Amino acid sequence: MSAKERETANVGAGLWKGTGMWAWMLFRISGLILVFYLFVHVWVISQGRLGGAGTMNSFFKFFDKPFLVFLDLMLVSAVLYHALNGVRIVLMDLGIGIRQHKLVFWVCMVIAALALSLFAAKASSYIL
Amino acid sequence: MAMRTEVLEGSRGGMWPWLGQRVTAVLVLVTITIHLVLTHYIAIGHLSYDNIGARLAGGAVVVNDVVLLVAVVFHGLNGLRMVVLDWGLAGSGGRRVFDLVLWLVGIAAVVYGIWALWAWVS
Amino acid sequence: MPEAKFHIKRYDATRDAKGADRYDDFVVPYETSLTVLEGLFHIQEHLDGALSFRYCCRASICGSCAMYINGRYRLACQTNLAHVHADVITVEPMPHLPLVKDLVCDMSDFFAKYEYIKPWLIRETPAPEREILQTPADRKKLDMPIDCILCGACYSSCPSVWTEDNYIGPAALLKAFRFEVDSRDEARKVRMPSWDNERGAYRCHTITNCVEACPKELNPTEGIQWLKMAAVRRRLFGKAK
Amino acid sequence: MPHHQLIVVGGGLAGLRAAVEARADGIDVAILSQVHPGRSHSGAAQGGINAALANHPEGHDDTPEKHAFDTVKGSDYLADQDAAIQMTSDAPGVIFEMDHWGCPFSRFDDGRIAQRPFGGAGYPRTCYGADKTGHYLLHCLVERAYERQITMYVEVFVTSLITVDGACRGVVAYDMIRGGFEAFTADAVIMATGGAGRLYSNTTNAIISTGGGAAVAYHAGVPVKDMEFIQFHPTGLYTTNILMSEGARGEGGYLVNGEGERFMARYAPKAMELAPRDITSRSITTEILEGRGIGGKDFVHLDLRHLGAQKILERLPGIRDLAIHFEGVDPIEEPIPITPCQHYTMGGIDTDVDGRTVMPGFYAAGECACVSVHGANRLGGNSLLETIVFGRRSGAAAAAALLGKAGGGDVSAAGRQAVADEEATVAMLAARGADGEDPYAIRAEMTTTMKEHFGVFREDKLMREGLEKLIQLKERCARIGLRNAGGVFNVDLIRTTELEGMVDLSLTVAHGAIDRTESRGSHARTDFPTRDDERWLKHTMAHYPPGGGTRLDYKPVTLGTFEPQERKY
Ligand SMILES: Cc1cc2nc3c(=O)[nH]c(=O)nc-3n(C[C@H](O)[C@H](O)[C@H](O)COP(=O)(O)OP(=O)(O)OC[C@H]3O[C@@H](n4cnc5c(N)ncnc54)[C@H](O)[C@@H]3O)c2cc1C
Ligand code: HEM
Ligand code: SF4
Ligand code: F3S
Ligand code: FES
Repeated sequence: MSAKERETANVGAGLWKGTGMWAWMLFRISGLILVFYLFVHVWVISQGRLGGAGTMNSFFKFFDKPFLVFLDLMLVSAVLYHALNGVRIVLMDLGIGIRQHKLVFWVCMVIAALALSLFAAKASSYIL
Repeated sequence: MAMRTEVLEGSRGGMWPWLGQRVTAVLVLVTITIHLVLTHYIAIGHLSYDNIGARLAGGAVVVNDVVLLVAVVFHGLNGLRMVVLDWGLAGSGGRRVFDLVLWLVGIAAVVYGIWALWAWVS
Repeated sequence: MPEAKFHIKRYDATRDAKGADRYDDFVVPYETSLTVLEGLFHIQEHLDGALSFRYCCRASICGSCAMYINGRYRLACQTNLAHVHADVITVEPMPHLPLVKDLVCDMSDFFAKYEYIKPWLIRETPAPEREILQTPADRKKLDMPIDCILCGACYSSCPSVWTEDNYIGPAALLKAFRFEVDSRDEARKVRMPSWDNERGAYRCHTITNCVEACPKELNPTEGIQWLKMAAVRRRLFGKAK
Repeated sequence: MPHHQLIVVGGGLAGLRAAVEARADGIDVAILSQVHPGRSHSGAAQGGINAALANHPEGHDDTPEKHAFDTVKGSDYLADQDAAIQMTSDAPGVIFEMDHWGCPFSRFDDGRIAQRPFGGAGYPRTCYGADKTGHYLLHCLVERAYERQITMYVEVFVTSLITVDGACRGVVAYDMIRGGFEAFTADAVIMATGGAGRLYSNTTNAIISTGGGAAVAYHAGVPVKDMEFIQFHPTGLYTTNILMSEGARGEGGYLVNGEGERFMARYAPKAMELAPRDITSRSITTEILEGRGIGGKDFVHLDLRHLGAQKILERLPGIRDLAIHFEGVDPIEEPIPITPCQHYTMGGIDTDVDGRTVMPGFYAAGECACVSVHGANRLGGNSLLETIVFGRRSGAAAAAALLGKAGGGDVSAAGRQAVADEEATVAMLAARGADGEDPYAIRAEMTTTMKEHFGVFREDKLMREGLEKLIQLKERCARIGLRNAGGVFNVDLIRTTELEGMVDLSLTVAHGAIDRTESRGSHARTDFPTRDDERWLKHTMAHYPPGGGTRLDYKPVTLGTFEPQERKY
């Protein structure tokens, strides 16, 4: 018997209001973006070996536009979000803060925001 | 009541990938912080072939980046595997193949990555 | 007399196509207070006898009447109009479960999974003549999981269940925890395979919808996390509990 | 057509315990239940289960004999003494067994099962799991039933027995998930369908506690016993009648009237709030009738505040939740408005100590049965015990009778016939449809009649008026219309078809009560205020004569150990 054969109600409804639900969705998306980036990143770095200093530097030149710096920041925020939410999850795995997980989430997000603003300040000082 | 328990039997994996994900998560957390601070914070906008070489000359940074590479490849691909499993895309038939492909991709990525880094080290 | 407006999702396989969205509206008069379950009975008795829903204890202990009421998992019997801050009471069956009729979901998979984790005390040593001694501190560890009424709300709310039919789900895992943590249980090897796999505890991504959904305010996540750590303790350090 | 050696109807404590026992003896047993066994009404029991374990510091010299004495005295000497002794001597064993099976009883510091004082008991001997004892016991037995791989047909509603040559050979049931009637044949049947609280509009019982099983047996010719003895629990929530466990008073709760006085001092100066239920319910009702309810209204207060938050949270967390959710009152801060409510049917299918009835192959256990351990008034904590003790005994007796005996032959023809009969009945009801009598109107009138005319205090004239109404309702039952026939999960079908049985049981209560011209236990007559052992130390047996009506006769009470004396607390 497959559960999927019969009618089910309100598919898609559920607890979209729950912090945990959103946190998890964003976590998953950020993780997948990072996996994609990881491969791009390795490929970019390998240009150094493949094409030598010239190719590599032309890549960096290409990246040196404000928009791409902005993309870089987006990347950093994805890492920060994923990392700090990841910290929350590892803490929960260790049995820490399961009942206070929402609080822990927001504390982590504040830390992530602080770290991100450091990077952003640095990046803007560079662009401006 | 119709019982479906036989469908549940014989599932593999479990704790080790799960634990691996946590351990690599912690490793990545440490190494990526170093990596990010060095590249995206201190050196943002000043990246160049030589600049990278200068940092990597330290040796410790090479170790950091290699650990990061290994850990993040495992972590990322295992994460990908979890997502794919959740959406049921790797049903029992394709599972072995899927896992094998991930291992191959992972090993290839690590080897390729280290090979690429060696542009600066050597 | 004050009146309550009900907006109820209907489903009848002999009448509705799959995915059909049929809602019926009813007006229920009441005196001073009204629970959703009382409202459903009023409708069934006086307005539409064909309405189907589960009921039994009407005192929030049997777990029959879990439903999706104004966008929240609730026990119909425990939900008073005063708890629902809305002009219209929208009553729907629990999401993501196969339907039997109207507000009645098919719970057979839910119970099959419950059975799968061997939800009974397992002992190897012969039973003593009197009770098996258990300290109040050890007994306290059971306080949370034994209050589960198997209503299925957590199961219905868990995204890991939505995406994977074979995930055994928060309620069954909570039961596994309830026995693994019991000082009297000795099923170290027998029960563990049922939850220590990727369709068991590790399929839980600590999303915590189950905690939000549980009408008894239990915390399945806590139990599941305990299980994961118990597996690590057993494999890596050889500890039984 | 499914066939099993033994069919147990009802997945409450009694049914589960019977099935688990028979299964251990290697019998092919199936449970049929209207709700998943884990949802049975037993789960609502709160306070605890009695057994002379002598774990309590103040009860170390407690014995099963003393427990038996309390039970018999509590019953106002109407209990069969051999049955009471059987139950109390089995008690410690079955409790330890439940512990071995994992039931999470609360514990004393030394690790032993905790016990608390309960009404009418000379010693604190009520074992408990916080205030959710029934829930824990029930889930424990559900777990055991799964372990023993007992077949469970869940959400099937039994409507009649299949009898062949006077012996019970199975049941016919409406399968709610599949839709439609089905015969389940067997070599023996155990009925364990619980109480009939829903005969009353003010009851603590579950909505499915309609006495269905007892009515099915009664219609099939098995007599029901002592039906006039209806227990009223002193403390049901005022608006919803949901139970506030006796444990609340066991832990030290006070009953307080509108004048702020602990009025129990007037009625049971020694036992105070822990007097037996019949006495406490009457005391509260008297207070209310004499205008000393809270604000002159028809309720009094159960005050727990002096126990303190910690004790309430630890020992009575469920009570607190119920009071908050259903009455909007937090017992830590406010007293709880309560009123006496119908709570327990002492009477039921007449059985011996092994669950046997007059019909071969047909057994009964639990609240639907009357072994006669509760007599005219049940003590708190004794009925959970009854379900497990006599569930176990009937399971064992049925298994012993079945073991080594060849099956009773093929009865599928009788099964098919029984299903056809049932379908014909439903078709007839459905043909009347909305033109027939409204079953819900009849139900509402019946339950209020029972509440008003056969309540805590009874009196000849009042009861005769009530009987008159019931007889009229019974006539209207013959014209009931069913507005929704067939289909899956047809609530209308269930609630309509069970109605006639409910009215018939109400009639047994009414007749038994009118004829019994004495006051005994829960049966309190203002016109006959004293007990009359001379004429009434006997069980009322109600028979359902073919063609309708109610025929009463009487059966002696088994005495022999404890001499009847006046009940004082
Ligand atoms: C609120 C409350 C609190 C209580 N607290 C205590 C206490 O603290 N201590 C104590 O000793 N006693 C207590 N009691 C009494 C005790 O709980 C019951 O007497 C006992 O649980 C009855 O158990 P049972 O197995 O006979 O029936 P139930 O548990 O009522 O089970 C009946 C079963 O029969 C099934 N059934 C019914 N009709 C049909 C049908 N037609 N077809 C198929 N299946 C059917 C139902 O699905 C159910 O599974 C309490 C009772 C109430 C109402
Ligand atoms: C920076 C530190 C990081 C931490 C602390 C961390 C932590 C975690 C944890 C704990 C999980 C497991 C979640 C679960 O089991 O449900 C996880 C999943 C995942 N991680 Fe990371 N991670 C980090 C970095 C990364 C990086 C750099 C990548 C990209 C390569 C990545 C990709 C993923 C993916 C794809 C998943 C699966 C997502 C899911 O199942 O929802 N993570 N991470
Ligand atoms: S954990 Fe809560 S939501 Fe889940 S089945 Fe148990 S009581 Fe229901
Ligand atoms: S919602 Fe599901 S994923 Fe885990 S924490 Fe609860 S079981
Ligand atoms: S009817 Fe039992 S929980 Fe609502």
